[in-house]
Amino acid sequence: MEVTLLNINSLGYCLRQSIVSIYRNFWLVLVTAGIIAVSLSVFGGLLLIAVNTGQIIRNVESNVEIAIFLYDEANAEEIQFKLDNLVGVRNSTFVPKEQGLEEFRKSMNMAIPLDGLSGKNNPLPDLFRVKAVRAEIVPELAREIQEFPGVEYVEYGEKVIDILNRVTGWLNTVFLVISSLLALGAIFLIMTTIRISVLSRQEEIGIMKYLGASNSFIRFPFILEGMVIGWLGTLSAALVLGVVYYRLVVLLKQEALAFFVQPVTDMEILLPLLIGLLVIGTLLGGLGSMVSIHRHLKV
Amino acid sequence: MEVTLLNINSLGYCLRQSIVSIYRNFWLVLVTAGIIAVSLSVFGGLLLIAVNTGQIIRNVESNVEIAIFLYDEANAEEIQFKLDNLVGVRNSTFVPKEQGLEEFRKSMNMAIPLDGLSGKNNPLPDLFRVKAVRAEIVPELAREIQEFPGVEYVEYGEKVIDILNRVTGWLNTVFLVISSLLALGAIFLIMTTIRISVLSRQEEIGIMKYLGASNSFIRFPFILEGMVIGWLGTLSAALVLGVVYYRLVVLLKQEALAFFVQPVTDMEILLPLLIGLLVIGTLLGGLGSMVSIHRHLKV
Amino acid sequence: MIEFRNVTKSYNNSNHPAVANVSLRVERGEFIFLVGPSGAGKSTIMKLLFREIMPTTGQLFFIKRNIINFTERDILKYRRLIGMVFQDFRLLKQKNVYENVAFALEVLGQSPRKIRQKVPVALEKVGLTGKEKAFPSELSGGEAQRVGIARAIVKDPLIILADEPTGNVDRDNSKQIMKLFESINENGTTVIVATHAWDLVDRMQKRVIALKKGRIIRDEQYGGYATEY
Amino acid sequence: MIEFRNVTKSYNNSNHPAVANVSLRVERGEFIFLVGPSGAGKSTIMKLLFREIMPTTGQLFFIKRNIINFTERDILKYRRLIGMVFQDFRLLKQKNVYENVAFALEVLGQSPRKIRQKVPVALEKVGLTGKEKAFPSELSGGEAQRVGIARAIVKDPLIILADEPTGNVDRDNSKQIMKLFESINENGTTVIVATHAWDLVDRMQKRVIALKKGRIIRDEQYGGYATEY
Ligand SMILES: Nc1ncnc2c1ncn2[C@@H]1O[C@H](COP(=O)(O)OP(=O)(O)OP(=O)(O)O)[C@@H](O)[C@H]1O
Ligand SMILES: Nc1ncnc2c1ncn2[C@@H]1O[C@H](COP(=O)(O)OP(=O)(O)OP(=O)(O)O)[C@@H](O)[C@H]1O
Ligand SMILES: [Mg+2]
Ligand SMILES: [Mg+2]
Repeated sequence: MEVTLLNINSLGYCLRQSIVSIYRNFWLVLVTAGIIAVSLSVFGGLLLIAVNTGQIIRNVESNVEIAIFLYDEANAEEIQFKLDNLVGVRNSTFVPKEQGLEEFRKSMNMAIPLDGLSGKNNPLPDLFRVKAVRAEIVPELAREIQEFPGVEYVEYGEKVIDILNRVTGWLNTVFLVISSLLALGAIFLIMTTIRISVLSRQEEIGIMKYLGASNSFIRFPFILEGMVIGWLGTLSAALVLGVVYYRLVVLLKQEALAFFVQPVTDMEILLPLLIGLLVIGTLLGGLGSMVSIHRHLKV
Repeated sequence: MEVTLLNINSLGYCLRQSIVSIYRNFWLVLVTAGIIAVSLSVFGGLLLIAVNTGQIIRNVESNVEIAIFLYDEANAEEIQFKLDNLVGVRNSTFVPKEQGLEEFRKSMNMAIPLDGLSGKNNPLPDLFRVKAVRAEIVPELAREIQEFPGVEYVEYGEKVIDILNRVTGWLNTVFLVISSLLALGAIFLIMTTIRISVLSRQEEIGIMKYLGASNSFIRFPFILEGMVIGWLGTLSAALVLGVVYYRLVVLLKQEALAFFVQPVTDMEILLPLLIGLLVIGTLLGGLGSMVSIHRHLKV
Repeated sequence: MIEFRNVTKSYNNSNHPAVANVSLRVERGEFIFLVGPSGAGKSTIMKLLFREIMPTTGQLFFIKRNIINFTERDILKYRRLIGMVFQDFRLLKQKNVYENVAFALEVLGQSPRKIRQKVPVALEKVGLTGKEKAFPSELSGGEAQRVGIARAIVKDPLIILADEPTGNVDRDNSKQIMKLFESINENGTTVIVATHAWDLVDRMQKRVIALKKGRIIRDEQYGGYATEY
Repeated sequence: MIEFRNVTKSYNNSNHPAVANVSLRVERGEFIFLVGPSGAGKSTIMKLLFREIMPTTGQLFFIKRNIINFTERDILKYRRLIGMVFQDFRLLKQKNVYENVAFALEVLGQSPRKIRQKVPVALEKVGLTGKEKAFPSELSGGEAQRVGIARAIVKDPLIILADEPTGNVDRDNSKQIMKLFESINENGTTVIVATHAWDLVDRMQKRVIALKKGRIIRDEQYGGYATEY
């Protein structure tokens, strides 16, 4: 009497069984999916915040300017050309000394008479304002430009750049720590939930073993079930996140704030996030089930 | 044969029973406490972030300055006196026109000769720099100072203040939304966990009812157990948060950033947070148990 | 003391009733055997009496009061008067033998001193001295059944309802358990036993109520398991 | 086919062994009754045979192979040869009667067509036709027990181990079940039944092994429940 441990009949049976099981354990399935949904919503929400914070910082960074003060005898056009061809420069503007004086006057107060300083008496130099593509390269860029002939002095918000870089680094660390903790927490939660749900069927698993069921035969429906649960949970999480995020985006767009805080709406960034969540959820459900029933599979 | 539904013997029994039950269900107790710990850690972590963000913003806000430009003939001392007695002013500094020129020269570039503008030729006015206790009152303050005799013009970072106020409002909303969601999620998780743990004893509860046990008699050990579990979970959460936060504080203190991002270490703020968490956790555990067994208590 | 009036019980997903139009009077102090083939409705009658389930139609009285209208509080008080032996034992898995038996007294709010006195006596009566510390999962079938019996008798109930109390117990133990019920009955307790132990039923010559497909087909004052009319 | 060599089984929290130094040979095609008082060790011997538990000391052979050294895969294959009736039924709560019986065949990887043929036959043999859709919680004690029996016989096992298969079943049903085992035995299946049904043991005159406190006190080729030497 030769017996195989798993054949095509068994596979069909397992598949049917998963469906019946989800149907009969409806409530438990719902709760488990709910817990996964909550965990992943929080986690996904954090990711969205991180993505947006990154965007804001990049926004601020890209507004950092390098001011290039020229000698009176400098060739502005040549420098302009050189700047335009310099890697890392986003754009550059020439500010003649007259404009500089005007800006100064404005910044002080219109009512103050500076007429005596116009024309020949203007003590200010011509200058270029340059924006870099990223904040990190500003110091490097400044050093290079300093070497250009005709450039007297290069200045940039050293302090601001410094602070920005530190803040970015700090935020990255914080986000990494928080999201690792959250991820660990979510995994722990999901595993525990599945484990408890398996625990409630411990007896059943035992009986199956007594009837000669192999581990894969017992495991398979559980894993399928876990994957469906994980997938359901993630889908709900994605839905919740999507709706909340969409509302926030609309809200922000209406606010004058929109310019300052531009929410990421790029599908190129958001779609992988969504798909990633779905994959993670499904895997978590499946793997969670697998690990959880492992301890109950001893003969 | 008169029977009372709950007497002193029963109370003693319930108390003993809770302890025995925690001991025998060690694993389940641990998992439940763990889930509460994770939920509350995340929630508490968010609160800490909120508290600190608030502090940073207040920090930035308190550095917003009002510049007060004076007429040449103004009485600086009188204005100084008035400013010192104005509600909402944190401090004020007098900047004579010579110092203003010096600062301007520095901000442009030392190398630029502005010698011709010193003394009588100085086109700049004297001015006061005033810091407010809170950013919101700056516009109000500016309007008041404008009315002082001898004040030609008052200026402040209208844009910065505006942005700060908006950011603060926005962050408050975001934090409110996230923490409400998190709180809901945490409550859901804890309730579910306790419910599942009760579910696994559904049979036992049924048998107790068959033996004539009253609802309070059955409920009491569960609620006590739930409270202990909630309390254990919260304590762990507090411990984890405490250690992580302490490490972060130490790290930040070492960094030069410390000035920019000063973590809140005030026990007056942190202690109520901790106690609040403990109370919430204990109540959650107890109430969670109560609600969860409710559905199993039908005769 | 107990009266069934045209009681019918149909379970939801079943086409014919488990108990059909049963009328029955039980006086205080009676000893009754409930017999009949598997699925005849013996356990259903026990559950109706215990108010674990409600009749679909009909009335059910306990000392002139209709059990059906009992409030939750009434039910609890009523159950405390009854010592029930369940066919599927229903021991508290988390409690050991001693605690399971003691629980019946804790529920009544009896003092720890009284409990410490009574429990060992009950365990002795069913022959389980020495098994106090064992948990239900560590008992043999017959031992578990006897814990259920000890739990029912320990509280000196007004009525004992025993559903198949000797199904997992050997011949000698069965005889002893029946003797135990008999002596408790002699002290005034009403005893109703559902059983397949035909030899004991035959030997004891008590009132026998025979069921078949939910109907009473025989009710003899001094009968056997399968007495012919 | 089966041999116990000085098998002793002591449970952890028990001072005397449940099975003590038992030696025993069972040939292919035998029909054996295991009798003895409650707690004598009958179920323990069944569990040892089924390799649900391991002996504390001693050897246990199945067709010359030592069961104790079985790998997990061996155990599964071994169990598929055995039809076990558990004293506590062990039905799958989440499956209905039909599915519970079918499960024994699903495990063997039999085709849906074959399963649809065999399950109704087995249910008919134990008298449960019409109860296919009921879940274990909706069965009477005897019905649940018979589902367990149907599950054991449906797969045409090499050995049937039945622990107290008639404890909750009435007299007629008990006789019928024993007849069922007898006819299966006549087709070559080895049958071992632990039971308290003394009348059936007496009537059938098969090999009887009597246990007391874990020791074999009698092993007769054609014996009764309590034959004196
Ligand atoms: N919860 C339920 N849901 C549906 N049907 C049920 C339920 N409980 C019992 N039944 C059915 O009602 C009938 C009577 O059951 P009952 O348990 O009263 O029989 P019994 O006389 O105690 O039998 P046994 O001797 O086997 O214990 C049986 O056919 C059974 O299948
Ligand atoms: N898991 C266990 N842990 C500890 N002791 C156990 C365990 N299982 C059984 N025992 C003890 O071992 C002894 C023999 O038990 P076993 O179940 O073999 O008896 P049995 O002959 O089947 O009795 P019954 O006729 O009542 O079913 C009993 O005293 C029992 O209490
Ligand atoms: Mg019954
Ligand atoms: Mg046994």
